[in-house]
Amino acid sequence: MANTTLIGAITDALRIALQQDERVIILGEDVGKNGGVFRATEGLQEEFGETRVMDTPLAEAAIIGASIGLAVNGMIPIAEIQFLAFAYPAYEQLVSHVSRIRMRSQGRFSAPMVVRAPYGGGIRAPELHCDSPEVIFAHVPGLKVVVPATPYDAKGLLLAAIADPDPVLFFEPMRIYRSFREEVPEGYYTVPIGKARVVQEGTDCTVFAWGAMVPVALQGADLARKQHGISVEVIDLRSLSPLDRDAIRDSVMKTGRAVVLHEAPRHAGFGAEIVATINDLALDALMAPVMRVTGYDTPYPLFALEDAYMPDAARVAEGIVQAMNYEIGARL
Amino acid sequence: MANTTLIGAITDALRIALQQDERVIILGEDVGKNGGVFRATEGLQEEFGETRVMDTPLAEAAIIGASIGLAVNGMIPIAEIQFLAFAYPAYEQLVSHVSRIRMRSQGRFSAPMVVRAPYGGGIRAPELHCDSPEVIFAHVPGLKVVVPATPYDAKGLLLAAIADPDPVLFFEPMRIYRSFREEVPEGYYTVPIGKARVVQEGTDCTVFAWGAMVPVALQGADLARKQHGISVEVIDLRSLSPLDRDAIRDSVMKTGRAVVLHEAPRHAGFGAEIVATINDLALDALMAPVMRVTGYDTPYPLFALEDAYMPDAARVAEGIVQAMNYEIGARL
Amino acid sequence: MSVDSIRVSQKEPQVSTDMLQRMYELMWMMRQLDRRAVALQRQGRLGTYAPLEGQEAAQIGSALALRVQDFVFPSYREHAVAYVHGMPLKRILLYWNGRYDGAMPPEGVNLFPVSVPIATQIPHAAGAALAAKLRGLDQIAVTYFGDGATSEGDFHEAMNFAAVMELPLVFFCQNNGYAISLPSRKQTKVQRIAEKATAYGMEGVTVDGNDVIAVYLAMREAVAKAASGGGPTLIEAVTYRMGSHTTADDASRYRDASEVEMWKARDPILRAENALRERGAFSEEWVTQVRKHAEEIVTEAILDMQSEPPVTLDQLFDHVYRDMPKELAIQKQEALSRQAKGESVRG
Amino acid sequence: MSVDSIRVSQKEPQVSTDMLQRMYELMWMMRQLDRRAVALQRQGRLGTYAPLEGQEAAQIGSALALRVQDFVFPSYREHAVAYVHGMPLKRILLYWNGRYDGAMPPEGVNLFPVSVPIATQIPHAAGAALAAKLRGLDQIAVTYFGDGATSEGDFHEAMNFAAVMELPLVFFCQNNGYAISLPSRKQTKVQRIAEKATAYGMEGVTVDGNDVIAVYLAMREAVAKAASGGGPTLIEAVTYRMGSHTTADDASRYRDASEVEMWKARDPILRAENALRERGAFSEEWVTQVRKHAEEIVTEAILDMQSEPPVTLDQLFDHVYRDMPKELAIQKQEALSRQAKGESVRG
Ligand SMILES: Cc1ncc(C[n+]2csc(CCOP(=O)(O)OP(=O)(O)O)c2C)c(N)n1
Ligand SMILES: Cc1ncc(C[n+]2csc(CCOP(=O)(O)OP(=O)(O)O)c2C)c(N)n1
Ligand SMILES: [Mg+2]
Ligand SMILES: [Mg+2]
Repeated sequence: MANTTLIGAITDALRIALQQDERVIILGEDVGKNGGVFRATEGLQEEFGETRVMDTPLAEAAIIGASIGLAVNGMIPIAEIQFLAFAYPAYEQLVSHVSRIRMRSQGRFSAPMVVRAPYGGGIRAPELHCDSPEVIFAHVPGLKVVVPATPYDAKGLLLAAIADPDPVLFFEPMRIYRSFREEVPEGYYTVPIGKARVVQEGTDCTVFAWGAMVPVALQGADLARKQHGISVEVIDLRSLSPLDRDAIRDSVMKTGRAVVLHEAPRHAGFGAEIVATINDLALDALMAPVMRVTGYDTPYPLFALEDAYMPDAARVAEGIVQAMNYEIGARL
Repeated sequence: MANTTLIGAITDALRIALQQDERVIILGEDVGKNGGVFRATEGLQEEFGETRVMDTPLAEAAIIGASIGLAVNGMIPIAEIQFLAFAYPAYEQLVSHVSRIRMRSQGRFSAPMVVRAPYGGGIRAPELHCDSPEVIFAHVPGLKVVVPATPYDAKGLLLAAIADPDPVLFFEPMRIYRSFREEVPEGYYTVPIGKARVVQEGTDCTVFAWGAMVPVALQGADLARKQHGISVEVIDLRSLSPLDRDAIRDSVMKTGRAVVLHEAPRHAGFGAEIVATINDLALDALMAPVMRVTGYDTPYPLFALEDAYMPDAARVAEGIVQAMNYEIGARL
Repeated sequence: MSVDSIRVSQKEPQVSTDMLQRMYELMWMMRQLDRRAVALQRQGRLGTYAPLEGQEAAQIGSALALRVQDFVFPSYREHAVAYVHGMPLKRILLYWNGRYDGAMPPEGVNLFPVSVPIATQIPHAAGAALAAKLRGLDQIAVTYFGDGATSEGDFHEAMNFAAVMELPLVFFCQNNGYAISLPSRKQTKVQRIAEKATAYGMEGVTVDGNDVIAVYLAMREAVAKAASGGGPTLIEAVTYRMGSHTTADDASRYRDASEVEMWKARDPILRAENALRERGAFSEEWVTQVRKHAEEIVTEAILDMQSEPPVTLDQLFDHVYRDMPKELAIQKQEALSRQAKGESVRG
Repeated sequence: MSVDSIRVSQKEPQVSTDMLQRMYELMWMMRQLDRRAVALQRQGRLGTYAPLEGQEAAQIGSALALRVQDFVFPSYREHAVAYVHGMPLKRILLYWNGRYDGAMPPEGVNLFPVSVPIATQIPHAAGAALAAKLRGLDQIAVTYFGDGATSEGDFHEAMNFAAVMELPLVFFCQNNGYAISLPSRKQTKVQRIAEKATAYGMEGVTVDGNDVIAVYLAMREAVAKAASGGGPTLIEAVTYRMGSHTTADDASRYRDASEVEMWKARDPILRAENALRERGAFSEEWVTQVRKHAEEIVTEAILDMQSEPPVTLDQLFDHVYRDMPKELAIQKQEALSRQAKGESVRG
């Protein structure tokens, strides 16, 4: 066991993957000597050489496009996009090719690859470094979208992503890269992709979150308990595609109330899919509308405004209380 | 009044806009001599000259990126993207710039522009011509997303989009470009952006649709009425951002049941936002889960499979019947 | 750099008569296929189709210079390249009938499926070439694209990657003068697409794309260079698309008949015929035989294509992921039961 | 094309001593601002900041050659360009403190907000130049970007647009040797970024970016050419970033101290000082005065920045659209009532 941060666990997973499988290579901007702008690949080029850990020119579409070629020709590329908001120029390659090559070729070709990208707000980063566009990737069939919220999960999910026969987008919540440490097993292990995690059990209301919003969910749950005696279940979805619909159903069937929490704008955000999943599978149990505690329907602002924009514990607690106080039929 | 198709109405609107305002220009691939691959700009270059209707090189990011520069420097560009699936390379420009320039500059600059793009399936088109990625645009604050379903609306909404002070994405359902005609007023008129349209009133269940799915919704409603005597309300949303949440609430408060219909894959599709809106505003009235009748969670297939993929009237009727037959509490 | 010189093959008699005859046969066969495909589309028996007539020399000359292990990343018009590299004609036709079999080369044929979004296949080739280099394979990658594709960002990014990483890669541009309706002079200000290589520190070569021997030799050289660690080359084959962009297009809207006539005189098949005649290797008997053979093969492919069994829903659901997610399995079940209820799947 | 020649300003005494003094003053002032900004960031009084030290000549020399009506599309490091073109220092600092005032030039200043995603501003400049051309304005567009930006598709697409449409546009590349940690030789295989112009049929010019006069003259020429219908130019100013990429970066991880030392000797301010000395226009009095003045202005800007009132929620909600959609108005109300309940907005 090692006591490590989320980003430390990522470096650990990358090292293990590079050691285990010659086909694995890392490519991206500044991943080599510089070890990545967050140091996720720190020391790896030195250890494995320039042909395993490659700095590329500044061109995201080519990084992803080349990764497809690498993957279909026998390699397992782990591409780093420096910040998720800089993946937009690669969206075409992800949607039109990465996600489709297996289906288009009916299994003749496939693109087992991982795209890692730090994302999300809350660290006073410069403009356009903080977007949370998970939903635009989760919507795309053929891709898997994974977001770890703990060091343990970060390592296990990343190793699972690298072993996955299909392309996995691995979004790293940079706000919690180093915000806490936890014991993580040495050596190889995986956490299955597509299974949610019950972070905390509760009976009155469920909060669904992922990534950097998981700690916020816990704080909000704590507030609600302390101030109002509400017993809150917190679920970390871990994977937005595939989505663990059973876990969502089971929890809401039990609690009857739910809050969805994310940083992205509300309108057509991933929260809507969770609401729709509850609608599909647990409507009868629902005693109040699912509350969406999210970013506002504005661009992620410059950082002087980010505290106002980002959902925090108070807003989570507010959502929980609203769900609890809701009177069925009151609006009819 | 002129009896015209949806695409005819678009050409009509473009001509009027070019006549009325010198700042309006059309740019895109093959929009000039060729009149666009669907002939939406037929005859316009001849009439207005090469400086008003401009063929560009084959580069979507530059078409949209240049449109921003045109707009902030005094023009009103109407950019055509040949098929919406080819807008992916321009996604970066749309999200990072088009949508944000007003906010980033706190109103000092703005980008009044229109992006027109045919989209959707059902016409045996080649691969990757048929995607329906509305949701990835509707999610972006600062953009408006409009989809006409009739010639009357196509003209009125497009003229409203051109007059709008903010960027409007105008998605044209190519399957119904020429599938029917309707009387459309000559001359200038607008249809307000952000207002849904009740296509057909009903009391038992509401079907929400847009674009080429509106006629399918009507057919499905018809089947449900004929086979089961169900009275179906059909609502054409017309605009996905802003969304007419009041219209959604009002209808579901009345009918108590709903079906959402779209071509895109279900997972995290725009249908989820409609379900979430009903959850937000009309949960108490809901007597059954909202049924999502959508494309499957697969890439839009090659056309030999498109009939199997595309929602049709039978599936709509099936969704309506499921909503009607649902017994509240049965799953508890 | 030989950017400004259009190579003339006659000076270099490095191609055997057998090879030239094979080139002729292939060109003839692909032209038959092409014309039949256009006709099939008109009859509603094929979907929208992108004809290659006029570009046979560029495609066949270049594809013949490849080794079987080389990895080809085509655009959507390279039916002749696909065939020469090992893709059955039937499958090529199936693709244009909206069937996945057409995007799936037989095992051992290193041919990526058609790329419809312009220029997007070019970075794939860079990746495949990088894999070949990293793995130490005796393999190069080749990507095909049009003049229009050179305006896209993906072309640029991949050219730069390949040059700076010195990848075993050939960029093969068929400059057929148009991107749908846009003539090359409105696409780019340079006279020759090959000049674009300069921006990347790459070698650029312009070749007469209607001269099958010239194309073959230029490609052979670029392949050898790439295979021996000499890095990438951009080859521009100057040619002309005789037909419309696709069967959904009407080229007469934007091209003068006189221009088309001029290019008819430069017909690649006629040019090969003349070369064979010069070598005394062209006879009426032989050509009758060639035509008959082509006719047979093409007809057989069309019949095969038409007798293909209907598609099944498996193709829609089974290869989205290797292991089908639960929700998708549920959707497949729903689709199957809908189908059982009477909805049919078009084949 | 003067691609391979680094222009040497000494041969062309076309700049008055007054102008040279002004250049010196501006360079000095911006260096003060830059150093103070780095210090402020260290003290936690400014967000992540991108220093320009070393690039003063490239920025100020080029910006001084612009006319007030010309439209500038910068990247994120062009603080000196912004200032010369009319952006108050206070606002430049406010941007790096996460404040929208910093992305909003005063009325009449044609300066687009900072573009953080690399190369994305380049197509904007093409559009603005096209607008100027269509409207018949006596205006050109100028876009600034780095060596790294030339690898992005957006650079390519915009270069091609500008060349083929013959737009009044100057592409100004500050080649400072690095894109964060990536040295130029791994970014591109060409020796000179200006060579890339060839691919577009555009003129490319390389200039010594640490020679303020050389930069000014090259830019003046390109501006005049663009303004008179001569089309676009790519200018490469060869320079060096003395500091780290941003305050979040540590350049010593990837750059040798010896390299930095070498460039110290080419310091643009020192070079201007020498040029002034040669003309006998540099005195200790004068320079003391210059320094004092710079100090005052910069200090005032910092104080102004610090005494700016807190941001309000209006800035978050009021300019997403011109007319606020109903749902957003509801969200604004919610946010206001949350704020009233005690949550504060960071300023
Ligand atoms: C990204 C993208 N934009 C637009 C299109 C529509 N389109 C299909 S072919 C074509 C022209 C391509 O021209 P060129 O690259 O010269 O190839 P050619 O058709 O001449 O072989 C266009 C614009 C597309 N398929 N992909
Ligand atoms: C599209 C995109 N990808 C990556 C980044 C992260 N990033 C910021 S600056 C930079 C390097 C830019 O180098 P260059 O263009 O040479 O400009 P310089 O910083 O040297 O002025 C990178 C990779 C970004 N901002 N945008
Ligand atoms: Mg072409
Ligand atoms: Mg640089």
